[in-house]
Amino acid sequence: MVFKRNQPDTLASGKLSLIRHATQHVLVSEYFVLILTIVYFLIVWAFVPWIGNRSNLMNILARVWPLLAAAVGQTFVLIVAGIDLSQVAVMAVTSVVGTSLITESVNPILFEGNPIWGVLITEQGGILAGHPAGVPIAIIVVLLIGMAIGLINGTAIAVFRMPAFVVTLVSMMFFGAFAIFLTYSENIMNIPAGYTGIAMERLGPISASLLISVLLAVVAYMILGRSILGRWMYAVGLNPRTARVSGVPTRGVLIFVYTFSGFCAAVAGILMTARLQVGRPVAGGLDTMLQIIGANVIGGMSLMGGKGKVQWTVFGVVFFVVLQNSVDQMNLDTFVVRIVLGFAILMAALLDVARNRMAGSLAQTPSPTVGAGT
Amino acid sequence: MITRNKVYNFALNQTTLLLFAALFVIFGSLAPRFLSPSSFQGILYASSTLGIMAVGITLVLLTGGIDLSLGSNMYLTGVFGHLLLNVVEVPVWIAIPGALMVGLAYGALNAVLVTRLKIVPFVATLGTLLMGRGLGLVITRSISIDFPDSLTGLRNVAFLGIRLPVMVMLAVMLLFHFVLTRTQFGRQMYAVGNNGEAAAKAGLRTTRIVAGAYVLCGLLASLAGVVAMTRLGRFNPNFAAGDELFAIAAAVLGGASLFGGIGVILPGTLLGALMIPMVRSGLVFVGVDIYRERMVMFAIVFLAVFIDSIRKEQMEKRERRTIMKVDVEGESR
Amino acid sequence: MKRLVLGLLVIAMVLPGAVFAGGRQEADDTVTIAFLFQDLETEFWVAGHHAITTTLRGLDVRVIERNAQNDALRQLEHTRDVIAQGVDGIIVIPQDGESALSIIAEANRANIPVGIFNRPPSSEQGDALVAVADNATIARQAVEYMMEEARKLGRPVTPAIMVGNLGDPNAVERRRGFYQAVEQDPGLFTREPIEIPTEWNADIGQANLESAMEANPDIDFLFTSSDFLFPVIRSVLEPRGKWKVYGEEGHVILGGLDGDVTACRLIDEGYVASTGVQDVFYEADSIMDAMMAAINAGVGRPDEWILDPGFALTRANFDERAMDMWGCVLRNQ
Amino acid sequence: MSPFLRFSTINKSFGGIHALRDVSLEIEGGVIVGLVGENGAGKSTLMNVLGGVLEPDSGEIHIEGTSYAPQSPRDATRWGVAFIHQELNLFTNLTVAENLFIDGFPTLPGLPFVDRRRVRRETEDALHSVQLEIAPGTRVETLSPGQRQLIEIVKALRRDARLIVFDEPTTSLTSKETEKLFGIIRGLKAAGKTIIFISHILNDVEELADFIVVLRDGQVQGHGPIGEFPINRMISLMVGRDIRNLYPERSAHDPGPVLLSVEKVSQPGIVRDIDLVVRSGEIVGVFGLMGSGRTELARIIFGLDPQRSGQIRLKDRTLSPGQIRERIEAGMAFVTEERREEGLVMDLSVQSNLVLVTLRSFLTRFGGLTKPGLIAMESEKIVEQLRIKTAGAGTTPVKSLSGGNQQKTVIGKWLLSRPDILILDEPTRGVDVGAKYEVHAIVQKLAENGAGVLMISSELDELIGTADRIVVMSRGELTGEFPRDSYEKELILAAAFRQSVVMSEETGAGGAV
Repeated sequence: MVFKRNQPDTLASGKLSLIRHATQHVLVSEYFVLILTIVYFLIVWAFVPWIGNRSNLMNILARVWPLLAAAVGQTFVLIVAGIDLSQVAVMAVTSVVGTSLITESVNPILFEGNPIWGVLITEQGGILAGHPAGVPIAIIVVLLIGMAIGLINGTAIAVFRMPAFVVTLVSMMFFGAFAIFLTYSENIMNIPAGYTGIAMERLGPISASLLISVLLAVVAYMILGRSILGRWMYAVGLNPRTARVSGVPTRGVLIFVYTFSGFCAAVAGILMTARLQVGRPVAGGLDTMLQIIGANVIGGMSLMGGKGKVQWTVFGVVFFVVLQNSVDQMNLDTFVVRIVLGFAILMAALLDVARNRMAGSLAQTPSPTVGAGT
Repeated sequence: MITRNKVYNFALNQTTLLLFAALFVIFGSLAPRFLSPSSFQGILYASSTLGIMAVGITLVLLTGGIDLSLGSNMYLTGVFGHLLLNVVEVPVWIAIPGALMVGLAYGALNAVLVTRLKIVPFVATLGTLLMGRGLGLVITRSISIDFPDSLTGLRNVAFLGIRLPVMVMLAVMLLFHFVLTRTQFGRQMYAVGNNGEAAAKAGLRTTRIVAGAYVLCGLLASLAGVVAMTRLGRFNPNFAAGDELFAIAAAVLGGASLFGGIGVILPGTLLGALMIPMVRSGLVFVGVDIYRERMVMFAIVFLAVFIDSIRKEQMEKRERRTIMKVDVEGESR
Repeated sequence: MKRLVLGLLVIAMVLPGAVFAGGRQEADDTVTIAFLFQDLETEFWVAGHHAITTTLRGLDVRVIERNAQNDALRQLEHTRDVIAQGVDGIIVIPQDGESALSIIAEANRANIPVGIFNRPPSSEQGDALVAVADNATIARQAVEYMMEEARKLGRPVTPAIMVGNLGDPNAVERRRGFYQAVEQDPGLFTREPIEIPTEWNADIGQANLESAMEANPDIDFLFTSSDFLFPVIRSVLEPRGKWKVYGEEGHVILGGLDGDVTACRLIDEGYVASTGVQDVFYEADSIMDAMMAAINAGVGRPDEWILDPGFALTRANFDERAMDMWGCVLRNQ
Repeated sequence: MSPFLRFSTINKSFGGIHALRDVSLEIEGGVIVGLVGENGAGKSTLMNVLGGVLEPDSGEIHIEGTSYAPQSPRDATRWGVAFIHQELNLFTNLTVAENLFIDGFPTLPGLPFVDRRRVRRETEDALHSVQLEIAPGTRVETLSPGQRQLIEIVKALRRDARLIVFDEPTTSLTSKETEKLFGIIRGLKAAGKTIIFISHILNDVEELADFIVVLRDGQVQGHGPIGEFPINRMISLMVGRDIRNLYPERSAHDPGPVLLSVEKVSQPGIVRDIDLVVRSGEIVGVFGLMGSGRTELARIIFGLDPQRSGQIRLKDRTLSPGQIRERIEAGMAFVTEERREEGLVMDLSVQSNLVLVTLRSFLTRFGGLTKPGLIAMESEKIVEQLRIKTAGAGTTPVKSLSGGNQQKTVIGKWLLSRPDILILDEPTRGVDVGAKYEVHAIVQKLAENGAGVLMISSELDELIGTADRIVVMSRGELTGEFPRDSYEKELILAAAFRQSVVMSEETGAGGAV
């Protein structure tokens, strides 16, 4: 494919156009963020040798899973041109409820008189403590709560057509305060191994968190790429009116997407709590929310809806965690992290703008397709 | 003759005002002192910073964009104010304009990212949010900064019982109410927000208008930062983190739409800005238990947004033109 | 447009490289100690950080610092990072008691001595050097002195407490300490203490204090969970003519915790009755000595609790004990 | 005396498609020029070049002898060239006065504030000049299309435009408004303005224009005084082939059982007491002028809009109001008027659009997973069947297709669901002549296979050429029904206007539209 340019026909320019052509193909390809991450990691490795050792790689992976679980839910919401700021609050509520159900012992002085005393917790610890199927039941309850909060958001947005930004912002604040209210800000200790084991690396980096998170990503990929629901989501994201006329249950799709986002946040809450081995009513706050959305944006998600894939989000999350880990390893000020992350987000956005423009011009040539769905 | 329809119309247009009044009465009945004029002045004082931010956000929302970087802008303004006042030791009347320049530059950066480099506003301002806060923290080594009495003394300057921060807010709201309703730039902003393509076809300088919105929003955020410096006297590292979310909520409560073209400073944005501080103050007056206070507040905010969206839907239904009505007006059958 | 993008791509590649070059650390054989702290939000933490780093530098030890910015999980990652880097010892100001236990477990597993500073682990599990003061007892001591002054007035006083962010264990502990003191002599007070939420945010603290003073103008016994709010308290009391030195008409009995520079000055000037203080220097020195002893002796899992009872610097004992308070030490520099 | 406006060898092409080929034209000052041509003939491209929206690849334009090369709509306005676009450039959230002055408000002396008194006064005068008695403060969103059109005209006049281009002005006007528009245009001509009047309602062009220019495939096929261009000559030049075979031959046959029955359907303010029946194999045409409620009726039948009373049954299954999914499952399909807003998802590929409605039929056994292979095969079949010209059905986004191919994609989308009842609203708007024929051929084949068709159109000739029966709507009510053998244009139009039939002498054969 020759670029019609009015440049002299010397050999050098031939090579030059080859390089430019190659970089353009890289820019346009879907795996750009992954390539950037790998190249970036190699550069850092040259300067900071211990970043490559086993335990650091394990740390990086361990940080990916909770963030990925939540980010996948956010991807679905972004595809239908929505946004879900309440995921952090879902993590907090589920962390508190999940652990209080199964905690083996609790300091009564701290817990007496708070709202869950006698409801979820008694003198002997959580009401499910010691129960053979205690942990699985707790996990199911946690997932249901996540979905319930997602359902509330979805209904407000789909049925009453309230703006997604404000609805999920207010539910973030409300449920965030609710989590603290449940235990009057006390953390919950003594969580049985069955629950904390989820984050335990057993053979090599493999841990239940890894499996759960990857499974969630695969399910999301199948839904988005292969199922009716996925196609409906793209259609609702790009043109809700045409979708409605074509018989797509637009309200149903929206409600599903926000419920799924709540579900993913609950999964992320479980993975985080397991890793920290403590039930905390404050799970990350605004920073974690910015990370989830930042990872999606770096992955290539457009806020306009209708554009995006699960694998892009995976690449975005990996890039995000590698970046954060590398800056930590360099013992740089953590304030620098914010500047670098902000810069990375702007770079990703600029490349996205360039990609669309180039993809437009490259559309005639059979390059890998970019943009919406299959 | 007040017909049922007229009352219904009024209610439909002024839901925020009615909700505001209802809450005021409820809190008043539970804690009579809440109805005193000085308590209302306290609410105005508490919402002076949020009000100025809400005006800036309303401008950006009008053009169909969004600005997440207000909190970092305010913090950075405080940091440069600190450098000018405490390090370079410049007098207050130089430090304040100097600090405002920072906000202006911040808004200009947002404007370039959105209008020149065509980045989606949410993403552009998310990037500057992080970079702005990071820069501020690097300068202060994330240690909280104090402002001299020469600056904080301004807060007690009062005129006819209205304190300076409140005066600044009301002045900003009046000024921009006029800008939006009485100047060409203002009306063109509504046009760009309503239909960007048509605005370009009609020969309006759309990029300049949108850029103007972001620059003004940056300047107003910076002014809110200066007001906060005088009010609080001290900024710790996470000062105003997340406040932009409240400013957006305030603008939406005031009737602004996230899709552009709709939104009024008075009474809309003013009422929206007073809503949250009023509820917060009411809950303190009533003495709601400390753990329930935040939940009750956000439940009320959710209710307010819910009522506002019902209002918008009803208005839309009434606006939809009918075939038969035209006939009644039109030629005889 | 393409040239712009390619240029940006080059920058995106080169920048990380350049930044890292600056940050490269040579690994050598001197003793390396990692100091993980959760944030420098208030001057108290700065002082803690200052105390630790000066003692460490005194012992010609290489220090790696990590600020987890209030993220417990992040702090756990930092622990694993520094263990991966093979440090000789770890000093931590944990986000809360529970995550301290997780950090101790990690260090014990890697057989690296770990010191917990300022926030006690919530149980005895694992081996660690713990130099810590109990927020509740310190708060109780400060409030007890306030009550002494109240008794001198010969009339019941109206108590109020400015509560910190309920998600922060320190705030919750200090609130418990306040109630422990107040419950000892209920007769001294006209009513149940008025709770004023601040969420560690000066803006919200000021607004709610303003509402509280409006709702009950007779508040004359006010405890703040952190001294960083004193500038806000002044901004609310001063216009109400209640910012008065001890003995003057309208004086409000004030007390706080942390013991920062402002608190030292306000006690000296007579505005504030007392402030609860941790003897940060004592804590830093004692934990350092124990840590270095463990490293030199090759003890992988030292286990010792160093209790700092802390004390209340009051108007009464100001002359003798002022120099034990880090706030006053900094004030003199 | 050099002509007022001269185009010399204007060329413009978009990626291989020649929109304008060597267009040369001279237009006198102070006359009304009728510019006619099928969609895709190059009319809008020529006007966009004139208006500074597009830059010609080659060739020049001269106004009164001086070279004119506008870079933006602002330049065009400055040169006195004004446009009244079909989709009007008004801001619904602003008032009439604000829309008039949006690009340049008069200000109070020395103050940045708008001189509101002067704006109100000048707006009142301007509205008066077009006999539009509404307050300057009314918001545009409450106005009818006709009223909005008059405001666009006033906007152009206010900038003392010398050349005014009307783009399809009468399609959304009631008859009364059309008469008023003609009066105003004649007034403009008398005031020495030059008018370019673009329309595909040839009767309007015939009644109004002094000169005619016919465009086809980007070339000027003919131009000259109105006298030399009776309607049928215009058509043959426009269409480039005999008008007789404009629509496929409609073989008469007796329709089958009733498929769709609409009984006493009403919705206050929209439609009242509609009774309508569509039989298998029958094409029922619905004719009505703008604002007659025909599109609203279609949306109510399909469940997009609410229905207060009455009953709609499809093959004796009663359909509950507002349930779209239920109607699709029962076998109803709806090709809407707004192709871009409600017909297609522009950024998705042709294939994704085609299968959007019938996704459920592509399921694998387990879960909601679709079979990509089957989807590709089915959509390829439809692309061949309807001869949709596209580079790769799976890859190219629909927005890169021509109007005709896009419309075929929308119809293809619904064909996959094998509908019993197909409702079409303005099926051939914005479609070139060749594709128009093919669209009608597809629809007729569908009818022959036993489906019932309800076709809504504002072009009476199209309905006469294709429908078995025509019902007429006016002001939300059915006002007439005409079987195929007794199509009388005047009677149908009268029913549409709901006026007594006045056989005006001068209109002769052609009915006054």
